[in-house]
Amino acid sequence: MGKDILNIVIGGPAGEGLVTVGALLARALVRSGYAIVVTQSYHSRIRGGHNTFAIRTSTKDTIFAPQEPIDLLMPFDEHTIVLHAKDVVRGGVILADEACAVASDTVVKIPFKALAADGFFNIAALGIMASVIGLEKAVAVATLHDLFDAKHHDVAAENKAVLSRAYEWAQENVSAETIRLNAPEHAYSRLMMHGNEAIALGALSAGVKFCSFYPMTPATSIMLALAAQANDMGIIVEQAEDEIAAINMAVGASFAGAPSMVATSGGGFALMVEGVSLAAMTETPLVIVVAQRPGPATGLPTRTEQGDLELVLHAGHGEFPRAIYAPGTPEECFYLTRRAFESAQQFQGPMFVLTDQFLADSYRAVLPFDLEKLPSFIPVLPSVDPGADYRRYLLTENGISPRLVPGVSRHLVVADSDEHTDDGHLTEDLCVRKQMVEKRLGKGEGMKESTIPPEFIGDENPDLLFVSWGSTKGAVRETVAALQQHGASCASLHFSQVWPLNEDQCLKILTNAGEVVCVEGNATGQFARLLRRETGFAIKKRIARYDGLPITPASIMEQLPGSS
Amino acid sequence: MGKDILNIVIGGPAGEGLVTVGALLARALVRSGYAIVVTQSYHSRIRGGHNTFAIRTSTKDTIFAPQEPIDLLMPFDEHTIVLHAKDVVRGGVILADEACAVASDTVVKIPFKALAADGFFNIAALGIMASVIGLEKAVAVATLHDLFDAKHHDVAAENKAVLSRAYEWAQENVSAETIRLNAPEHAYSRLMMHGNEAIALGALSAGVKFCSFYPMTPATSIMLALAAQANDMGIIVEQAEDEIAAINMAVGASFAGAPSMVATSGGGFALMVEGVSLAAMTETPLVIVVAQRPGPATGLPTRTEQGDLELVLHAGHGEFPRAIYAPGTPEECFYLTRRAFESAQQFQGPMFVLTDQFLADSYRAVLPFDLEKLPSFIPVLPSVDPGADYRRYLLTENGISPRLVPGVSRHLVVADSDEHTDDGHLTEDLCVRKQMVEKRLGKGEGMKESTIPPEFIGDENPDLLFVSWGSTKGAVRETVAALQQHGASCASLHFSQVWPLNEDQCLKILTNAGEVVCVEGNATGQFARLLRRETGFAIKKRIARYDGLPITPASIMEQLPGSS
Amino acid sequence: MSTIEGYGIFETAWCPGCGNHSILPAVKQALVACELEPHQVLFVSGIGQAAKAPHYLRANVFNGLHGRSLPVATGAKLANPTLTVIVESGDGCNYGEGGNHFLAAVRRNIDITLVVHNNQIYGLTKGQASPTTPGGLVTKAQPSGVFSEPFNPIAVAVTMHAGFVARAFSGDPGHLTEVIRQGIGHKGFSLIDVLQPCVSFNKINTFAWYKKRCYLPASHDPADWEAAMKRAQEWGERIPIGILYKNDRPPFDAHFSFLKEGPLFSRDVDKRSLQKVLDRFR
Amino acid sequence: MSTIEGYGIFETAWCPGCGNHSILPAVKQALVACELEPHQVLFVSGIGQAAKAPHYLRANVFNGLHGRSLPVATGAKLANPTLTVIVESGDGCNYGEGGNHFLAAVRRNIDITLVVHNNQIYGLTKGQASPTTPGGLVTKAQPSGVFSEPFNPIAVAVTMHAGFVARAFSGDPGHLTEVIRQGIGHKGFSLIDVLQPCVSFNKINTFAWYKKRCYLPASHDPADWEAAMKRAQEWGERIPIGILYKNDRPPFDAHFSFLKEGPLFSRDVDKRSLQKVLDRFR
Ligand SMILES: Cc1ncc(C[n+]2csc(CCOP(=O)(O)OP(=O)(O)O)c2C)c(N)n1
Ligand SMILES: Cc1ncc(C[n+]2csc(CCOP(=O)(O)OP(=O)(O)O)c2C)c(N)n1
Ligand code: SF4
Ligand code: SF4
Ligand SMILES: [Mg+2]
Ligand SMILES: [Mg+2]
Repeated sequence: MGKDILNIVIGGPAGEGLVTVGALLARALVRSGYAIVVTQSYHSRIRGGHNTFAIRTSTKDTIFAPQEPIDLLMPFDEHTIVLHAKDVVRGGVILADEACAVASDTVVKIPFKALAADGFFNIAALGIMASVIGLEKAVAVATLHDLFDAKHHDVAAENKAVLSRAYEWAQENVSAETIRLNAPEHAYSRLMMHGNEAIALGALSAGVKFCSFYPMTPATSIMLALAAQANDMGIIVEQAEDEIAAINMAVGASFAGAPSMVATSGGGFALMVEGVSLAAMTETPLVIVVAQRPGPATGLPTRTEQGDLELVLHAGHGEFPRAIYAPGTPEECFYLTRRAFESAQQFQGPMFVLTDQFLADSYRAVLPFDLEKLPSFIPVLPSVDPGADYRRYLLTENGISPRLVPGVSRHLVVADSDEHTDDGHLTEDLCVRKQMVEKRLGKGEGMKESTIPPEFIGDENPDLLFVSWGSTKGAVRETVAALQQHGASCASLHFSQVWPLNEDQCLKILTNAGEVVCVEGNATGQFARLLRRETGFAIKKRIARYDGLPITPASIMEQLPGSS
Repeated sequence: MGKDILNIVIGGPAGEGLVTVGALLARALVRSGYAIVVTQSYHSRIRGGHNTFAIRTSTKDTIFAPQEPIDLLMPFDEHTIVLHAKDVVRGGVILADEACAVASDTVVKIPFKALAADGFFNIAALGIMASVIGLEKAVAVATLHDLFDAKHHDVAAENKAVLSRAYEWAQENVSAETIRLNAPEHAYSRLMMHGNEAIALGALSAGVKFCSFYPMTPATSIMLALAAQANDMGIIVEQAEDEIAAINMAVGASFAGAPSMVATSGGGFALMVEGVSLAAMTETPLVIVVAQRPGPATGLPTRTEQGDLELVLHAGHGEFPRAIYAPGTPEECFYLTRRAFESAQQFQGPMFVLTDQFLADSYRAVLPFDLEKLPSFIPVLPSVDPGADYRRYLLTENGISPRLVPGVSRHLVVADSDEHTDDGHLTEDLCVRKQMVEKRLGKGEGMKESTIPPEFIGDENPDLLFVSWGSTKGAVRETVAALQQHGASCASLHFSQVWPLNEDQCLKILTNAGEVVCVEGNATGQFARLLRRETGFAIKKRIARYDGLPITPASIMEQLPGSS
Repeated sequence: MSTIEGYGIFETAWCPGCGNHSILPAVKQALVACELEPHQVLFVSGIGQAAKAPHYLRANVFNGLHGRSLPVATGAKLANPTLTVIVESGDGCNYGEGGNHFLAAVRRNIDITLVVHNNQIYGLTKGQASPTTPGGLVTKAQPSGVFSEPFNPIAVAVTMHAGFVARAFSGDPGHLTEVIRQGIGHKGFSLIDVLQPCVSFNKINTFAWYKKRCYLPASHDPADWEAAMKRAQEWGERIPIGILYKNDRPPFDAHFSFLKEGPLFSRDVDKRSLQKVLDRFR
Repeated sequence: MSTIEGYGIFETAWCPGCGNHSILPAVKQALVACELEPHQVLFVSGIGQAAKAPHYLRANVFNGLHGRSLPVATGAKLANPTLTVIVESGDGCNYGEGGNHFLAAVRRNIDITLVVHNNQIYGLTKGQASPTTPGGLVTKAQPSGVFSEPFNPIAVAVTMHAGFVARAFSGDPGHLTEVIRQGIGHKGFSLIDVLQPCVSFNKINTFAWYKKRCYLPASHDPADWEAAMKRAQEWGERIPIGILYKNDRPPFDAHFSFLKEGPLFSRDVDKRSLQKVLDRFR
């Protein structure tokens, strides 16, 4: 009997092909029909250090979070064994090089030198792993083929030979039934993507036409994914001279009609704060992705945290409405990015997607999106001609004014960062000021009405209710399932939109629960206090993590009231 | 019988000496022993437009806020009469030029052309006003002398002649008993200064040595006041290339031992957000003054608002403690700026002074500060030698580590914006990370213990309790006094420090009151919701102003529950 | 048809006697000379006295943040290259707060005409030093005089091989109009630094001061980089005006072949291409 | 006494073969040559691979934000002019994110030595184009190649009459040491642009590429601005290194006479002067 769930950790220094191999193995798993949850942990350096690429995989679609215990450890150096051997479960396997000095019954020695020439060690590792967990060789070869053949003709053949040799060697020499995967439940045809790729794809499907950015981990890969498709999709992806330029460029492009997006992390976003306010005042649609990492300042640039919720909620001087979407899976990254474009177009202002390093880098198996069914949000001329006297900021019931694009008709489009009259020109008329404040804030009502309700999963009126938001979704979901299995009355209330909050959507659930625990990847409990501010409901127990690693079911259980 | 309180409004286009004359008259009043509350209202332009300089003055120290009804209107053009005549009270006077076409029994015609040559109109106006309200001529002449004699020798004599001529003319030709001031209650010797000057003086007394800024209304005058004294005081006041440079320079200077300050307004502060986070991470003392004006974006650059509380509270990515002081008078500007320097030094991080255009520009009569009694906050070497193994970020009980200045001893001082070990060097050790987060946030406890309690004035357990913060202090205080005179049970709870909030200092008072009303110069009720977040107390009734003008007792009364 | 009347006449908030008053009609006249109609033109500005200019004519306008007009203009131009994009703002806006964007715009050679109202002072905030303020000038913010060397925008632009570099003087509106016309006509980044007296705050660089010094070099070949570099260093008793340097580097938008098919907003998502993109994630 | 040992030896996080490995000892050696001890020196850096350098020696260090080292260094130098202040950071830090501060530092002539590790790429963020990346270079962020003209820091600094402008090559550490020594010795702003191969992300500007091209001009007078300007334009088959330009503009701190009395923190508030200031408000 094989396994239904395996946790595979590949560890070692940066620059030795660890991520390549991890991604190849993950892809082979997805193509074979398995579910995956990838967790990438790396240092802020290019070579050396200690990185891990962890693939939790399952025959069923019941895994949503990383886990700590390791079934299969693939060390690229001895240091990895030293660090992680203690986490290898009974029956687990460490696939170490035969030269390795560590002796333990979990260690299986592999003659890597014999199997692969210098520089191909990682491909040999792929072959061994694929073999021992029971993937078909053809699938592994095909992923390798797709990655290398187009770009690296020269090494493609050698790669395949090494893979094949290692796979066969393991078939003959390694018997590790304890880490062999059962056949997957469904023969899905799924895509493999991480959170950031899903954001990029969501944006493309929504009709994004202009993206500007300044590189910053962990947001950069969104823009790299877009840049790779830019020519094919006819979009512009421009690296700006700084983050201030990035957001102002995007505002300019959006003003001129191109659905626009920027992506950055906390420190870069800090520089965009004035631009956020500009987008709000000029009522220019804009999607801003903030991929969180631990601060303050440079902090831990390659790790994860949920520490910038309050910053994103209050960024920008002056008062204006906004919406903040906080995806919890790559699927949500896709759909909520689309939703952000939709809101930006509908409410004409800055809208946010708040993710973090864990989700950004976390590969998953994703059901293909049905593109035909998904509308885009490219502005079109209003069906009704605004007439000779076009007023960009016409006062309306819901605060939404007719938006035209400059240069398309004879109507002149005037936008101003100063307070302005309804034709966009600057004014010092304090009565107009008051009207315009109310107009802008009035749009917040509409946003609030369309807030995505939090997802409630579990027992009605539970003894224990978890509140969570964003990337902790999977960890909380698994925790609830586990606790329920042990007979607990338990549920989760997960927010994928964290602003505006609508108390009608949550207050009853909160007050009907026994104990309420807020799970957040930050130290001060930002969402918990926001919830209190908006609903009056004070959450007394918090589960917090702020050491740079993602919240996992185990880390929740550890801090759970009553756990030892 | 003369008057105890007068409201004098000088109005007209910019660039004709209106502010000069207003300030001269205000100074003459202060020197004569009167109290004043000045309100300046101006457009974002250099010449033209319509500006007012309003001086509310009193024989007693019982005025704290502006008022709308005008006793004496001094129009520099006819437009001013058109705009303000309706606000002139019965018995009030408009001192118009004889060429003025407006006929009304409040208009007193003045032969300005005969009294003053071109360009001296404003000085003639000063003479007339001083005369009709009953100031001594010598006092008026002396203020003029002090202003002009040093700098503008050429025009000084002519100025004095015009002043004298106008004063005498009015003595003979104008009898306006209704606007003649009674003698002041005390013969005080007071200083005259506006909020921004008081901030500058507070900083100087605290030992500020380095100030950097990028010009931005209404913060610029703080830096101009400092620059004017820079050589005498041996401090550096540097105009930076942008706000990002300003805050980073100040951080650098502070790191090297100079107590440092920056001052800006919302849009400029938006650009400093990353720098705030840097000061927090490197634990560098820094005082940041934010002088609010209405946003979003450029908004109304010369008007007032209390719209940036939430931005200032949450500025900076990542989590760290801070204190925010919100002065309500020039005296508080002085003392709270000092307090900000004290906190910055004690807790080693960014501390805020949150003011606004109204207070920034509001001249008042201020009792001289006793400098001898006021300590400064220049860093001194710790009395205990840290020993060979100096650790800048040593973990301590209260989170406060021994701070040394580089280059002063052989101890090396290392600071890093990345997460760091206790010696300041960057680390990716996630256990250290956790300790450092807790160390930094731990300092917040000490800050909270030293939070200045809100000021409670009025009846115990009142039927009606006003909650307010910052520059609305005076308006609320006068409102309470007025309502009490009419027999109402009424009080005010005013916050001069808005973060950290300490629920022990306010929750009881809030729950013991009948109706609670929060008075704020913004549209969304930022302080009210912060209070709810921190104490759970939800304030249902808000009095808000967001048209760019300051909150006044009349504007409060208008919105009061039950007022028509 | 493009007419001067089409660009309208509006009341301004500038001081009487300010150099800005002559730049405004020159800009309008240049647009008419280029046969551009108001709806074909987008003005982008920042914050300052100069930056108010676009409010005083009829056109599309984006009046953004202090110092950030070039990025906004860059985004708008890339989104719709059929727009004629003109940035009008002050010396503080473009060389101070926006210094980094100035360098980037030159490097990109984005097809924008940048008209800098260079009064060598921060006007709207009441007279602090700008990057071009002469050393030693005393202001309320610099009571001991300015210590930094003034920024020479012409020299830096020429050094960096900017597409089109010109200087003009608001006191010579005919020449100014012609320079702006050529700047708009130039395909690529055009810097037009316009010397503009500020009667309220700059008592050194007055109309008379400029008038006495500005001259149009008799023979100057703007294609000659070395000659331009020499001219760019002239500042003092004599100040050269005119088109000082010019080249034909391709404008930034030319690098995006798909832009030839029209503005970005005019095309919906190509779902077939997108499906192919998705398939790359299998 | 200043010794090379005094500056310590530390493990680095740089890639094997990276040019940074040779810059580090050159900096240390220059400090020893200047007879400076670790506590007399303050290193300020930003974020990037280059910016990690100060962690690998013993000295006072302020490792701040990406792009913002020059303002921090400026503040620190003014607060305590007795400190020798050295900024070490990358091309992205100084010419990209920090471009505006670069211009301002040159204009101020603040007495700081700026050592730019110019690998013509963003190293730490994995190989996007930097402002000095050659046109056309393909990266993951620029899959169609870089469209902007590269920034020429030497040319811009010379144009702006920076105090001290030099170029060096990490592959010639002896020369590099000497240039840094002179840069530290120079009173005023010193730019030292160090060509540094990035073995991981810049496959064009390799050690061999630089080695073949870098040369020390036989006779070059750094006092000759025009000659410097010519040298500054040389880039291609031959790349001049060495001190290319130098002048003796007064350093920024010299404008503040009270700084001669010692660092700012060393003096408490002069209450008599402050009382006089207060009296001005009567
Ligand atoms: C971020 C930011 N900082 C500062 C300001 C304040 N501000 C407005 S205009 C201006 C200077 C204007 O100078 P310049 O660009 O030369 O224009 P001028 O008024 O001289 O025409 C400044 C500093 C602002 N609006 N925004
Ligand atoms: C405000 C901000 N934006 C972006 C980043 C991400 N970032 C870190 S290093 C770097 C580029 C480094 O390039 P360079 O300065 O040339 O240094 P190198 O690594 O090449 O030595 C960037 C963009 C950041 N830390 N902060
Ligand atoms: S302040 Fe100067 S630049 Fe501004 S309008 Fe007046 S004269 Fe012109
Ligand atoms: S990435 Fe490049 S610059 Fe960074 S350490 Fe490696 S070789 Fe050096
Ligand atoms: Mg200017
Ligand atoms: Mg670099």
